[in-house]
Amino acid sequence: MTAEAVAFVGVAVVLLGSSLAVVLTPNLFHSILYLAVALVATGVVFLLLDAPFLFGVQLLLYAGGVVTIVVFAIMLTERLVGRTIRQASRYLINGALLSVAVFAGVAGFLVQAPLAGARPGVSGDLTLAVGRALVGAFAVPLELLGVLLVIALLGALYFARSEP
Amino acid sequence: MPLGAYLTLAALVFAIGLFGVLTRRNAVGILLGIELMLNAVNINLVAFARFSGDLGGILFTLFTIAITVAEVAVGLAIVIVIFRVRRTVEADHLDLLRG
Amino acid sequence: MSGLAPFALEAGIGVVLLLVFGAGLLARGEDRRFVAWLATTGVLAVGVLAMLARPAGPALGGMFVQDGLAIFAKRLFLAATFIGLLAGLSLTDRVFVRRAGEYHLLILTSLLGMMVLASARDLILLFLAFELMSIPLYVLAGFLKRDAAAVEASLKFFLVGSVSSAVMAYGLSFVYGATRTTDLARIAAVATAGDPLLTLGLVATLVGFAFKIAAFPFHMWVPDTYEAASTPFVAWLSVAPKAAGFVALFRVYFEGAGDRAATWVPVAAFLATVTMLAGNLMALPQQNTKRLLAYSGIAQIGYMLVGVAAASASGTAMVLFYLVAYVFGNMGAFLVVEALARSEGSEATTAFRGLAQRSPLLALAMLLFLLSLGGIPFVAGFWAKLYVFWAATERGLYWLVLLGALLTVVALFYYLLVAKRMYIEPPDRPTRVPVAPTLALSVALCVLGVVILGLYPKAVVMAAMRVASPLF
Amino acid sequence: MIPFPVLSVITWAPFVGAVLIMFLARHSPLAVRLIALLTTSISTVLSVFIFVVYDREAAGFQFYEKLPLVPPLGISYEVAVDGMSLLMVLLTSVIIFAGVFASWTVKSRSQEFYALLLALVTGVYGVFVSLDLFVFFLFYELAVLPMYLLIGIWGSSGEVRPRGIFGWAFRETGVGTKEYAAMKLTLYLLFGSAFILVGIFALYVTAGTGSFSFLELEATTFDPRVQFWVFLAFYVGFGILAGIWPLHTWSPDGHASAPTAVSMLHAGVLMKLGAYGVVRLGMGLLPDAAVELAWLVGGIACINVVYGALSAMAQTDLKYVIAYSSVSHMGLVMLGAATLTEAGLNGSVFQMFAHGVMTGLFFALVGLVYEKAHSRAIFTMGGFGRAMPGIATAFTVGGLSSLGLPATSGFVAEILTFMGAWRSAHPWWLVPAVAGTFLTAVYVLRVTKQIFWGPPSPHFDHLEDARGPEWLALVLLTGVIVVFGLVPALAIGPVDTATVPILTRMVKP
Amino acid sequence: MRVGSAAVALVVLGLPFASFLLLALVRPLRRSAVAAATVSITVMVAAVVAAFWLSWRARPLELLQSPSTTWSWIPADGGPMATVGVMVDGKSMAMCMLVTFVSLMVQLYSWAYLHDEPRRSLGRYYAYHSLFAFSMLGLVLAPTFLQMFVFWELVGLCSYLLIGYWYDRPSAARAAVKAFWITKLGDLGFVAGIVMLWAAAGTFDFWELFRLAHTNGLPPAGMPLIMFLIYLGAVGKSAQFPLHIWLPDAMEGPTPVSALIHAATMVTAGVFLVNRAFPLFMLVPDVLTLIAWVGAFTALLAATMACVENDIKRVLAYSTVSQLGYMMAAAGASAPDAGFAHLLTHGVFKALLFLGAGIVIHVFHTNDVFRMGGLGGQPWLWVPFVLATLALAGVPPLPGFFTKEAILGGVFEAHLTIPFVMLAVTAFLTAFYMFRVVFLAFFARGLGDSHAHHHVPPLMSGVCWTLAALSVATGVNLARQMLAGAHHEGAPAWLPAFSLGLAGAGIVLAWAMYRRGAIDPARVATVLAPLDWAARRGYGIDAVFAGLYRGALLGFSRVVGWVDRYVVDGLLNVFSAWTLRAGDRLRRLQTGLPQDYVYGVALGALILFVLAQWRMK
Repeated sequence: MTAEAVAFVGVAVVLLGSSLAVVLTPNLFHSILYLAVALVATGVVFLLLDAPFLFGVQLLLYAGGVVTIVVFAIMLTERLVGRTIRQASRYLINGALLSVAVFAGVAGFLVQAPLAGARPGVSGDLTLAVGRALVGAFAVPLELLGVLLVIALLGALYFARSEP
Repeated sequence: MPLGAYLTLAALVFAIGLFGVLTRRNAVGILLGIELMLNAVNINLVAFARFSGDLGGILFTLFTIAITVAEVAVGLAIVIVIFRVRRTVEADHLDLLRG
Repeated sequence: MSGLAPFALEAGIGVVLLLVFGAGLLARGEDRRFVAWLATTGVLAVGVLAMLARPAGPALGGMFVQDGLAIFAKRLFLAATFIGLLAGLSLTDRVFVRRAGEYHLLILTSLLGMMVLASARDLILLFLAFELMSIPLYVLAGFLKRDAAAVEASLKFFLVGSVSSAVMAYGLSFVYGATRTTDLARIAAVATAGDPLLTLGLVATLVGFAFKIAAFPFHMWVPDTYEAASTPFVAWLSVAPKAAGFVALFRVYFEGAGDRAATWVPVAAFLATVTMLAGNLMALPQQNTKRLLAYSGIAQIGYMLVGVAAASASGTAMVLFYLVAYVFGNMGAFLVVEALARSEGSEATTAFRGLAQRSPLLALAMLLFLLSLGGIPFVAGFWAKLYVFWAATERGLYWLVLLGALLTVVALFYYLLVAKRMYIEPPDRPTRVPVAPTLALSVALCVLGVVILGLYPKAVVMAAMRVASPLF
Repeated sequence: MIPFPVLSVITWAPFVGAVLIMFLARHSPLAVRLIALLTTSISTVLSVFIFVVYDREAAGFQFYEKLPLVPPLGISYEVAVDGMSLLMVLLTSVIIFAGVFASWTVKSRSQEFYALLLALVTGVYGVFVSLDLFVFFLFYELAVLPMYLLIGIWGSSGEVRPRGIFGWAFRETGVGTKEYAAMKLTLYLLFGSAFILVGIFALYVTAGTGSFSFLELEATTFDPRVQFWVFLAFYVGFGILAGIWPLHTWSPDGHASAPTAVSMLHAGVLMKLGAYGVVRLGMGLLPDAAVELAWLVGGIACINVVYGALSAMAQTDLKYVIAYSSVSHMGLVMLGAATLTEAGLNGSVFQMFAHGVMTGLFFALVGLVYEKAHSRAIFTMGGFGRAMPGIATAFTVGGLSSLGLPATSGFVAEILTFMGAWRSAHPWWLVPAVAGTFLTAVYVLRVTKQIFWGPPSPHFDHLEDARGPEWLALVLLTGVIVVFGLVPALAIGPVDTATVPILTRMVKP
Repeated sequence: MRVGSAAVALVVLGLPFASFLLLALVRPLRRSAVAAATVSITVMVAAVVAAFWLSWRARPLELLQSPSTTWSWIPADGGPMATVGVMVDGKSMAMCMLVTFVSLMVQLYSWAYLHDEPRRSLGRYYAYHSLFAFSMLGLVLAPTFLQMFVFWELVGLCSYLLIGYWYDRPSAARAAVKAFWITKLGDLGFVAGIVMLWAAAGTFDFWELFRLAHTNGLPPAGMPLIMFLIYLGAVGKSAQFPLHIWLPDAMEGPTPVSALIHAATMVTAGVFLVNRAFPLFMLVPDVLTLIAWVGAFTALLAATMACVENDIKRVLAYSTVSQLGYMMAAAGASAPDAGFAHLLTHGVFKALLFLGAGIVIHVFHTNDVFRMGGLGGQPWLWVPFVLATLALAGVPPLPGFFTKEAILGGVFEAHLTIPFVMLAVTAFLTAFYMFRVVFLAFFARGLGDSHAHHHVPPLMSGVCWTLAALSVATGVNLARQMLAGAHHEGAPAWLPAFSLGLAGAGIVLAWAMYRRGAIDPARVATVLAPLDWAARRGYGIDAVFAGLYRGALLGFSRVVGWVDRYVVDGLLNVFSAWTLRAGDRLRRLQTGLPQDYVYGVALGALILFVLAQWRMK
């Protein structure tokens, strides 16, 4: 077993474990913390895939941004309701069955797929290439992404603020 | 590790996310499930990008992450507004509209 | 400037967006309806521009393409949006008066998303445009944020939408993985039929489209959202994003796929079958007109999927024609419901009682829309259904056509029930139904569309044929 | 030929009338009627004109007009008549002309009534004259749809008690009301049109000529398997309209609920449209399948004849009796066609005409009786002959035609059908056919006797005979029945020129 | 064989039709009784003249020349499918004379008889009469089976209309319908038969068919069935057992109508049919035998019923049935000419009987023979009736004797012993029941005396005397022929005496019972109680038909009607209800719970995965 494999297994275990915890733990706040773990673990997976830049983005945007928003949301709602929100699960078995079935559906394709291709070497500076692409061919999409973020913000604001 | 391992890992995370969406009663919890699902997409994309040596996947991941954030923002806003109107975030209680 | 030519329409919408944004910022006071007028005029202007637009080559390294299909679709979006906004001008609820800026910004952004989607030939741009189109809709659905039902509908819409887009993104990742490119043109070239990863990817992607076009069983957000959200928005929601969904579907599955497109026949046929069945059957017991139209709309999607199942140039063209017919028929029906709900305070089908004797023209308009939706000759919907069936017959999908045609009968049952309320039952009170001028104008536009297409479908059919044939 | 587009004028004149009525005659009921009368007169006069000038020697399709609509798809507005459609056009004219008079007294919303009625008639004419299958289908739908409103608004409800093991379904569907009848009729017929549509498309696609033209499709020989299925589709689709058993149940309810002129048109002409479709498209385009499936068509027709007559006998509502008699007679029409003989097919087409006029007369009379007596319950009526001798006479003439009494057109049709039946591949068809005429005699005379003869019923007074315009309808229809009964060659001459080519294609030498 | 001019025949045929059209279409004419009667009678006079002219100018027929002239009626590709025209041979000319003459007589008589009728409806009466004359003439002149059937049905129609002339009476309305139904029942066979014959021979034309029969051109296998079916038509129309039940009821019509239609002309159409088609019947000896048996049986059966009947018109009706049986038996015994001769003579004297009966009914206002009598002092009333009775009973030199004797001879010759015996008994019974009527209606004492001097319009008695004179003249003529040696060859010499003896015995018995009182009718009835009981009830045949109609036909129709409404239509409603319910069920999938919607998406995705997997393979 190579070091990479060991690392992969380790990260995978953490990722899957924390993911399961996210969906199973009764305390919503704990869920978020586990989500943060899962997101970080994903970042580590990115590292294993030689994408350190994405690791950073993941850490900043996701683990940082998303988790913070969610925490805010929870705090807000908890403050409004005045007690800790516990969360329960519904129809665990049905959900589990369906999820497993979907996984099996995906796996059914995966096992048939020729995935034997070897991992090519890393060529050049990924970050630089990404940067070039974003101001090059992907400049327009990037603009649109900006519009999207603005409009999402606008929408969120519209909802979140209480009208007089 | 081979590509298959990453894909399987992503598929598992995806399934777990789906499970969360299906089973959590709290709207925020459901959102977390969606996050996991999108996370799996990112693992997939990066793995494919790495194994094919193509930049597209990385860019795709970047966009996905950003879009996810936007989605989460809107989603949480909806949760909050729902909470304000209905005084609950339990999804099971939201059945005014049916049939 | 020639480099910008392909983006002219998007740029136009961008300008309108900025204008609306600016106007919203500068506006003082409670009444901001002039913003709405601004947005409507802007869309009209861009619409006129769209009429002048000519196909241009691909831009952004092939990522964006302004071909015939894109222009056709964009004209459609703009027309639908214009009618929707025009009808929305008559909204007098406080929230629409005060928040006209937000409302129109959201609609315009979504429109921008659609337009980009129609031109997107890159997975990344496609997904981005898809989300750009969808996310504002979630907000718009709950725009009446004091209304418990509206926000609930918004949540459902959001939930189903984001799960679907997650699945779609997951699928796109596999498409990318299987072909090692995000460029649809290259994907079409590289793709080999029967590649498991590609199949998985395309199927999962289909989930996203199926959600957007509201095919069974991805339709479940539709009735709730339609019922709760404001009607002019719903009228628009029921047509424009669906049209966008179909156009994107054509791009991903058909463009350049040639014969391999036929691989999708059984899947599309399956979706068409269940969607037609479920939509028509579930519409039967509805008492709320908007819900009724929602389910009927789902059924309509089923019919369009019959055309998709044909997986041919003519099938695609017929779906495009169907979309045009559907825009006028469905929007018109919703707008009549809006007019009536405004005066009767009810969206139930009983509000239509005796309408023919109260306001004969409004009743006639509604009848025309219903007949169009039902697929009756001499109104647009007839040709739409017929052409779609025709295309499917050419594929040999006789059973699907027969099923579709038989289900039309079921559909007529509930359409005729509304007609019955209007024409056969006596009115509860004799007064005319007042209709705001802008609303009346938009209804009239829809009537025109339905009738003209019904009497002279040739022009649009030919145009659709022209833009669809290069896909194969 | 004649440069004047006579068929188009016949077809569209009523439609123009409908439009004029909608827009010009808002507040004048008399103007509504006059416009209706004028436009239908135009059609009627021209129908008689083409009937007279049709070149019986040359035969084939005449008065041909063609106007390409969508050339790339092979759709064109292509109309012409041959001997068979000629007669059907004449029938339509007779019925609508009489129908306009028969509904002269419609009180509420007469503007819409006449507009819808005229639109419907355009559809009927269109079906009979279209040579392009696509346009044929368009007209077909146009002929079916106005029915819903016509029955729904101006119809009358009956009472049907939910009984039997399916009683629950009766409660759920609201059997008996006019809304139910209207919905049932419309949906059932459109259900049939679904099959027709698929059949037409299948022909179009498999022929590969890229044209919907009947003439071009006729020249194509289709694969037997295609023929088989398409014929079945046509048979079911058109058969529903023709009231074949067991798909006939829309007809009694629909006809009983419909207002007079609509019943007249529907039973008189629209049901013929179904039979016409089977003969024209089914047999004309799919000769091999028609031969192969003749046993089915004829067998079911036999059931129709006997079953319809027995059902008619069991009814206590006058309109239902007439409606079921249509089911029975349409059985004879289909039986004649299924014999695949010259006599049978001529008889079938002639029966379409004969039954159309006869049942039109019947429904006009029932409408009049209802208007005067406000009752349709046969067994409460009696002795009306004293107060309304004209109606009684016309009813008797209709009844006699219905039971196939010689000197009425019904006889000629029946005897030809019998002749065809015995010469067909299934001679036993003669038995139910003949039995049907006896059963018809039983129920028709029973009803006639009950209502018009015998001592006057105590439930009714102030009865009066038909008046003014109503007379016109009765005299016209009665006259047609007798004249064509005495001189059948008037109709059979041209019909024969149309049926023989169909037969020669089916029964190859 | 002789043939008449087709043109003149058409005139004979066309005159009454023109009169009918005039009366039917010209309303003032119809509403004015005098004008209507004048038109009808005038036209009839012309028709009589034309008919006699037709016969007078007839010329001998060349060998193998067709006596018919035809025109196309129903066209077809290879020549007409059916033709119409006239066939003017000896039979049809004789019938023309009979029909027109009796029609004229009856129309004249009716004018007086129906004098009390509402004037408005008399026009209708005469219109029907004209129509009847036209139809009957068309029937006898028909050169084809199909045309014969056409007129056959038309005379049925006239019969229906005239029986129901007094439609206010429930019994009349019912009798009219019954007559139509029962004859129609026979006509089913007729029409089926001619259709089958057409299919076999390719023509309806008598002359063609005879030629084919002559040259063995007809398939022998189907002929018995075909001819039997055609015979069924005659059974219905000529009131043969078991379809005879309509004729007594038909007496609900006005008496002149009974005289014309239900005695002299229409009911003999069946006999005429068998005669007309005799060359075809000759091909099927079995059917002929059947005809003879049925005829003889009918004759006997009807005679027994006549013996116990009190209604004078019904007695005459049974007697008609009985005599029709005679005629049929003759045809069945291959002696059609005898039957035809009887038809002609019977036509005259039976019409006379009815018209005479009409006079007594007119006098007594009742049909019941037991409430009549006392007319012995008024011979101008009873002489024609008694003459006709004697003719019917078979007393020479009246015509009935000769024609009846010829029939008996023919049957005897054909070695149909049992039918012969039945017919002989019938001859005896005929004399008996007819004289029973004579003695009761005219010569009984007491009851009717008060009406004895009732005025009888001279027109009525004049018509009766005319007919009586004609009858006697015919008889004398026949007697002359017989004496001149035209006696039927081969018949036994004792037959005339035997026949006369039977008649005499019947008369004597009637005299003894009803005039002299030597035998008490009640005692006879007790002795023959079962027979009496059954005969009074028409042997239950009516009841059987009524039972079949009510129980089988109406009952079954109710079942079918129920099945149609509640099963066939019920199933449709079930499908509709199921569709609605399916919609409702499906609608419940839409639970309103957000996550259930996600289930939808996930399941949908899963189904698509599976579908795609399956397609990939």
